[in-house]
Amino acid sequence: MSTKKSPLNRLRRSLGLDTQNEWPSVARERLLAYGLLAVYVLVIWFPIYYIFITSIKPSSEVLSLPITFLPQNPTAQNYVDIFTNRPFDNYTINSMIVATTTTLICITLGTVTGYSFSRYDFLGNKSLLLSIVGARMIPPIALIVPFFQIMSNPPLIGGLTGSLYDTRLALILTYTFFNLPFAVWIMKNYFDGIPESLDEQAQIDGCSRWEAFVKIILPMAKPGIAATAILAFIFSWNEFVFALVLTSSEQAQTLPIAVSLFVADDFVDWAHLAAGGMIAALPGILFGLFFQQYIVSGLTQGAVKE
Amino acid sequence: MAHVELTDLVKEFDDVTAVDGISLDIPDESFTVLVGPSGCGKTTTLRLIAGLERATDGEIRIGEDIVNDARAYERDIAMVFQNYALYPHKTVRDNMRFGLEQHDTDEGIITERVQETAELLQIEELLDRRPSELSGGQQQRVALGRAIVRDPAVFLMDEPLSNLDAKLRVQMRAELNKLHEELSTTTVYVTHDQVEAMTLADQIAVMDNGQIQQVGEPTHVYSNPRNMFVAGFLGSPSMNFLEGTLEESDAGKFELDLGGAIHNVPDEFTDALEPYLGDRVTLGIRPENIALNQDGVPANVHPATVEVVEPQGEKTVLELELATGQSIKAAVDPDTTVEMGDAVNLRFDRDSLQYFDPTTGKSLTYDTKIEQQATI
Amino acid sequence: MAHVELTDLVKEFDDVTAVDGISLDIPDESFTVLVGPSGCGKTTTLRLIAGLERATDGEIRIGEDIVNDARAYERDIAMVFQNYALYPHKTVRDNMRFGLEQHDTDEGIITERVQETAELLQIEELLDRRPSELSGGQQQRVALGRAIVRDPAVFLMDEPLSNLDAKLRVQMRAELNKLHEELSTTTVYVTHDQVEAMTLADQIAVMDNGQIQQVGEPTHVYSNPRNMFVAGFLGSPSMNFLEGTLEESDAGKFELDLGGAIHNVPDEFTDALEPYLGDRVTLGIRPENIALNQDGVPANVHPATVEVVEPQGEKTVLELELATGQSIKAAVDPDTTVEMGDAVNLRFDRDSLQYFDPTTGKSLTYDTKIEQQATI
Amino acid sequence: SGGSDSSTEDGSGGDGSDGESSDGATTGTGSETMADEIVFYNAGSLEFDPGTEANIERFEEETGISVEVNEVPWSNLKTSLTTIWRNQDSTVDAFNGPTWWLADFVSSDWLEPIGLGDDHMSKFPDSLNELVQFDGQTYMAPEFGKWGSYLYDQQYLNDQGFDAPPDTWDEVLNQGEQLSQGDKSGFAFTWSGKSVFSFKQFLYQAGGQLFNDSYEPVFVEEGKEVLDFFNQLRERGITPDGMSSLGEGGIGDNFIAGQYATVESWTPLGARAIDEWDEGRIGSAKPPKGPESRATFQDTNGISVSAFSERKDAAKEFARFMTTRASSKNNMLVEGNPAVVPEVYEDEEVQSEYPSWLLEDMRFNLENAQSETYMAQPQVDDYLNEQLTPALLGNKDPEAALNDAYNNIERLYQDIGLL
Amino acid sequence: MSIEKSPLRRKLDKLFVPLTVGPTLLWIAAIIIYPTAKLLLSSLQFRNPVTNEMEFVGLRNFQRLIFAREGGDAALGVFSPSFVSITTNTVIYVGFSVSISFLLGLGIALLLDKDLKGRGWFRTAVIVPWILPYVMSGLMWRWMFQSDFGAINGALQRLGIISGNIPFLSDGALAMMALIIADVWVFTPFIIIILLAGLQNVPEQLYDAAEVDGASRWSRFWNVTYPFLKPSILVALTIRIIFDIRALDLVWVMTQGGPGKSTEVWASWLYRTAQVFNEPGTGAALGVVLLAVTFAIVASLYKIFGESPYEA
Ligand SMILES: Nc1ncnc2c1ncn2[C@@H]1O[C@H](COP(=O)(O)OP(=O)(O)OP(=O)(O)O)[C@@H](O)[C@H]1O
Ligand SMILES: Nc1ncnc2c1ncn2[C@@H]1O[C@H](COP(=O)(O)OP(=O)(O)OP(=O)(O)O)[C@@H](O)[C@H]1O
Ligand SMILES: [Mg+2]
Ligand SMILES: [Mg+2]
Repeated sequence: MSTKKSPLNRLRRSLGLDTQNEWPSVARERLLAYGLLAVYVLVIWFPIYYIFITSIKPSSEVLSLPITFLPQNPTAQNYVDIFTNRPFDNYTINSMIVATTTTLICITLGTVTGYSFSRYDFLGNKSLLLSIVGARMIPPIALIVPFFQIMSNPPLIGGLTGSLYDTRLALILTYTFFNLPFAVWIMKNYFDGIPESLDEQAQIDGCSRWEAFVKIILPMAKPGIAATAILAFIFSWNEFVFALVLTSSEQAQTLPIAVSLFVADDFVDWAHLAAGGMIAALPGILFGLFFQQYIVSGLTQGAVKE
Repeated sequence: MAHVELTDLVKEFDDVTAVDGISLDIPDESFTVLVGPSGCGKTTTLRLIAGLERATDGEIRIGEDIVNDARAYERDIAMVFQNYALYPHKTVRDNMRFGLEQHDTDEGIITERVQETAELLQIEELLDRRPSELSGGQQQRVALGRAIVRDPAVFLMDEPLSNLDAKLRVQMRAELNKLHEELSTTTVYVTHDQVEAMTLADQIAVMDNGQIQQVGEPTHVYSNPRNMFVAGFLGSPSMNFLEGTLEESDAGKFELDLGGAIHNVPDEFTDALEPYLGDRVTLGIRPENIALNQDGVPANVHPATVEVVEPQGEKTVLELELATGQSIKAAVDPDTTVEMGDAVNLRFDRDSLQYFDPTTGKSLTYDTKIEQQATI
Repeated sequence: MAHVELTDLVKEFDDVTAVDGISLDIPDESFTVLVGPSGCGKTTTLRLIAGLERATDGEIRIGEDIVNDARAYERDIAMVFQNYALYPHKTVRDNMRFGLEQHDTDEGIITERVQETAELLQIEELLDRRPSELSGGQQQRVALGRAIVRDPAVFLMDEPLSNLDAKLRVQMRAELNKLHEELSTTTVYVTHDQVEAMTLADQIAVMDNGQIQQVGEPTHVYSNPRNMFVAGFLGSPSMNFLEGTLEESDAGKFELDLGGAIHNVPDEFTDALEPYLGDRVTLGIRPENIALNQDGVPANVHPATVEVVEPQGEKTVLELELATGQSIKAAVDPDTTVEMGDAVNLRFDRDSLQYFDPTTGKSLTYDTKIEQQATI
Repeated sequence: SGGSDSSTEDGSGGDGSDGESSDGATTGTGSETMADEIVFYNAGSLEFDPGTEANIERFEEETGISVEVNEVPWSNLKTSLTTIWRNQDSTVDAFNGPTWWLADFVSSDWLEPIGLGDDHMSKFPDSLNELVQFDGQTYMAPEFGKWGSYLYDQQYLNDQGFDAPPDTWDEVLNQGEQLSQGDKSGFAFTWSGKSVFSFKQFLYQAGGQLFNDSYEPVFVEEGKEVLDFFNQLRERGITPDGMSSLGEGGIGDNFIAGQYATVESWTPLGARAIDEWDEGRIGSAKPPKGPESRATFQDTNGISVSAFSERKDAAKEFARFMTTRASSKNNMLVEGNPAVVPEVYEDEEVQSEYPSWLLEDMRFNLENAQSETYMAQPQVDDYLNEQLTPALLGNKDPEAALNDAYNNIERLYQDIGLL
Repeated sequence: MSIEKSPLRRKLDKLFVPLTVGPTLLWIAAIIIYPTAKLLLSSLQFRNPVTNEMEFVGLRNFQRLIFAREGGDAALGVFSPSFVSITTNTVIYVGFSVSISFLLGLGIALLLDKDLKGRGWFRTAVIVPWILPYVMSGLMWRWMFQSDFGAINGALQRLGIISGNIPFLSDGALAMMALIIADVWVFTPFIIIILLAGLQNVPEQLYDAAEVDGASRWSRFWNVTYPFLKPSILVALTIRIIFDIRALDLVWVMTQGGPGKSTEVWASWLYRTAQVFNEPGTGAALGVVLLAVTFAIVASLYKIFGESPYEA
């Protein structure tokens, strides 16, 4: 029995290879899962790989046949070009500010509102939720013109700010509007899965609704918040059409616009587009990694599992 | 510390009336135990007091105030939930600390109290685990610890020891007793354990069907049930009921014709039972008040046959068949050497006899017995 | 129906050894009860038998097969979980149906069995509710129903009656008993209720700290504990232990010097205790084996003072202080009229005396008693 | 080409060597009342418009008016402008776009007549002037040409025994068959979702037209001939599989990669091929002669001024400046876009930069290009595209396709009250 | 002493619902009312390009959009041919993309829910396609599907599967397939994320109960995982479908609805009509139709997946 506690066993156990304490089928499945995931990741990363090698090929190699899957003359020139010729730093900052602010607003409002919808029966609860989500069902493309109008001549704050056209604020307001309903809805569904008895215990422990929410329920909702945050972030990060009509210069234009500028009417500059694309992708990937931590920590703490 | 008063309290769920107009006075510093069959509304009553459910009707008073509208967190109570409701993402320690932190307790005091309580409950070593890594009994002790670590106005405990083994349970019961003696916090306690109810309670309230059947000191209620429900509910094995027709013997004594056997009613009950002459009346006698009198001595002795012998350690329970065909249980000394099929004589302890109206279930002799006890 | 055999079974969690090498033979058709203090590994043992945990070491045999590698759904067992684990999204009826459906039972049979079981457990009216609308005890009965509705090779029940009131519990216990008599399904049952253990078990296994301390027939184990742990664990209030030095009297009799009082050791134990002459030895005596002998009769009588009187309904527990200053509990008839402060004489029933080695806890007289019982 | 290029051009432009009297004359008079900044919407990144970029620099230097260039992705510029103008917003002062957007914008009252007199406009060919004028007002100043040109792989043609590219439709078919061997295709078009543009120039070559003067669609008869010609190209394997390709990014790149013998392509592919290929490999040609003519489709980028602009004077001055002969020449030198002013082709600098045969063909295209302006141009083009693509890919009977397009367009015009 | 009487805390607590729901409602209401009204109004108007006037036309926009005109293509019945073909395209596009990505996403989510070392890395790796700007992804796929220099033809040739080039984006059916592949590639991570979060809500003990009940893996999935996953499936499918019905970026960047109209979907059609054709009325009418369709789909999804496991 003492051998069970040997360092070797500990190691095996921590690697998930401990077939002694665990079902052989589970271990087999784990191997299979590794295999499947590896294949899946390879497949979905192939396009990213291809765009990456395109970005480090000189233009002449990009357009020569037969095509190469390993760059023959790797170069960083494309990257140098896009930073010297194009304000990619501005675009990146714009994207980060717009997406982060939108995300923060959405998860803040989305969580509190979602929680109320999950826990309390207030007047017209269900139909209210339905209309919030319904607001989001209007196809945004159909709202382009009125949105432009609102942003260039904001009805409530217009006197203070003047036109919001070509500002990051316009994008933030718009994106928040588009994301908030989903944030509310996702969080409502998530809170539905957390037993109400924990709210009750928190009240018994002396928590007001606010405190119970902030101190007990919120920490358990981390995975849901992370999912919502990612959703809001990605939406704002990727949005193209509204960014197109609500902004016009590098003071507010975001990365999707920047990338699409490599496409001329009759010409696509693939090499530089690929480099620009990689740059546009990078902060997003980093952000994903960052929030990924939250999902993982939410999971490993077994947060919500009873 | 506070006095709790429930008046005509009602709680209806969609189509169930869980609490159906109960009035109960829970004196300051008292230890009140709620007992009753499964589903009778005990938990709901606690939840109403806690402020987790809103009363459909009636009034709840804690101390001076009507608290119907106060939310749970405003009521300064601590509660042990039947299903524990531990915070799954917090360690045992943090589960216990949380309530104190909420009440702005000093860090030093928190640490000290948590440590003390953990020792009391024998869970010191578990303090850094999460609930999912605990056994059922350990979880229950954490739930208990989370309540008693605090110093609230009222403790509400819903079967807090149900998942503990007998030994630990006795210890915990003793600790709760001690705790209550020290702090004298008003406590409402739900249990289905007779012994817990008897030993802990200042007063016991027996519930059935959302209503309170009887309230009083535990031994008093045990010995003087107001009706057959209470009589049958308390005690294990429960009271034997034998139905018969009340008749007057030639000697002017009352007797119960059990259909094949005659039971003599003690004289002191003659007045109380007089109106029921000729009617059906139920005799109640607890198993432990039945003695095996194999030597065959005087009155109220009933011959019976042993059907089942069930040794339970500290006692042995016999299932017997009376000559009338009725079945009856007796609890006897574990040394008693009887076997299945043995013919025995049963003697009913005459001080422990109870008589009931079989249709309403009401005790016919309650008042007489109370009077008697008062005069002694 | 199947015979279950555990051999040197070990289960380790990250840093806890929950089951530490137990070997247990559970005969076909037997009703084996596991008891032991909270956290001793009972649930884990059941989960190992069920196939919900994989054994770290050792062997599990069900019927002819070594099932270590078989998953729960391959083992044909039914289990009642300590925390119910009802499917919250299914009605009570569907919760009960589910296991049968999984075993491709005929629709007609399913309906019938569910109905029967629900009646047995008195939950017919709840069949269409969801678990969240049930009281704790109702949920527990559903959990029980979900298991007994099936006809598996083995039943595993983890404190299935812990949330029921005494009366219902007695009924349910009787039903389980009847069920077992009818079906004779091998059953492993965890309980912390003495009476349940005693009345249901063919054999009882007492666990502590992940290990089995003693296995045997319940009354046998109760009367002949192998060690102080078992002796102290079974019985409520638990056995009194009095430590003293074993000496030989002038008359050649053995006696235990309790430090101020002398206890005479019955002659039949002389052989067994001989090696311990001069050593510390612990005397064990159960509270119910202590009689109040106020009239003052012969040997092994110890004067004591009543400290606490605790009426528990069917009996009254006294806490007494011996002349030696040691504290001791006695369970006496509820009629006994003693009061705090009363001086009484205690008589220990000589047939019920036990002697232990206070350091190892081992019973010194176990073998002697077994021999004696065999010769009778 | 970089800054030094444009600055030398600046010098020569300032010399007034092209002798345009209006150039530079208005600058002085307007400058007091004129705004010192304008917002200019450019389709796509200026990086791919070095000619325009160089001219803007010159403009800023010479007038002191700064130009805030907002770059809008090409395929979405029209969306941006439409949104802005539908809200009557003054954000945009001027933009740069193709002539074929004009009809819509003008009919929506979104454009300001730029008021450039004959002085300025007369240097452009009449056909071009017609495109930018409505009711006698000029709404756009032509900046540079983007029409199709015909390029071929001289070396490959020689190898195959041809010393000249096909000159007529028949030759395209006959030579094409021989030129299509192995990986090579004999002939390829730029057809990325714009089959209508290719269609139009062949329609003109066949002597047809989309509309007559009373807005009636009249393309069906000649259209059939065009489609018949295309079909033969496809069936004989002369064009690559899946004729609708990926625009210049596909056709041009493939051409340079040696996939095609001859292409019809948007400029400036010629300039690119000169850079990338060995001396003398690239050849150019006039459009093949159809039943009627050698027309190509007139697509010109120009500069317009927003009707909602609050800085119209400066914007108009910008439009004027960007379309002077000097600017036109500069654009051609810097970027290789065909100039829209015929005289530029005679300029020495231009002639020294580009081979004379290329210049000759470009000029020929400028002068023989045809176009039409018509109402609801995007819808009409969409109706045509919708039908032409399947017909071109061989998925729909050409006649049925043309008739469907005809019916749809006719109904559209009925709906909006033109018919 | 027993009853706490901090008035502020009490007041704040009473205001919990208004304070938590209010800002969101206000935000949404403030910004939605005008555009919605405008949308509805526009759908009843028609801008005549000749007179440049907005005319009130009642429901004619809808009629023109959906129904065939007199003398239209009889084979297609009463519906307008373009409406039918674009609707078909949309159904194919959304149907295939959503179902493929859902099944794939569910599978990957279940794999990632396992207790694997390094699953954090896998999670990130799997999410990345979704993080790239759609425009860039669309262009990337266009580049991948390019018939001569595209990686896909290149790779297939390298592997000897094909000899010539497949003109992916020039053939109607292939272009639709390419779009679907790109769409699945981009949006599967979204499904994965939502379902992964949802899997956290499945109480572990129920798996135990089901195993003991003899439930096979499949049955455990349906009886335990699925009911608890339903709210997440609802979210995932709803958002996914709503997004896809109106998906514009990928389509616009990759094919612009072409070749011909073979990849034209509602979203690109709406964009084209409203923004390119400058026909706000028809665009708005299409928007309203889309809204109605979306509502119908969401309502039916709600019917199927809307019940939370704890609800009565
Ligand atoms: N998943 C787990 N991870 C770590 N430790 C565990 C886990 N499950 C149980 N344990 C520990 O293993 C020991 C045995 O637990 P088990 O649940 O078997 O106890 P038990 O005898 O059923 O107790 P109880 O009567 O309180 O239910 C306990 O100390 C418990 O804390
Ligand atoms: N949320 C609810 N919705 C509907 N019925 C409910 C709800 N909660 C409880 N009930 C019903 O109300 C009655 C009283 O329930 P309660 O939980 O108070 O019983 P209890 O006395 O605590 O029983 P137990 O001893 O079994 O825990 C029961 O019949 C129960 O089924
Ligand atoms: Mg309860
Ligand atoms: Mg347990």
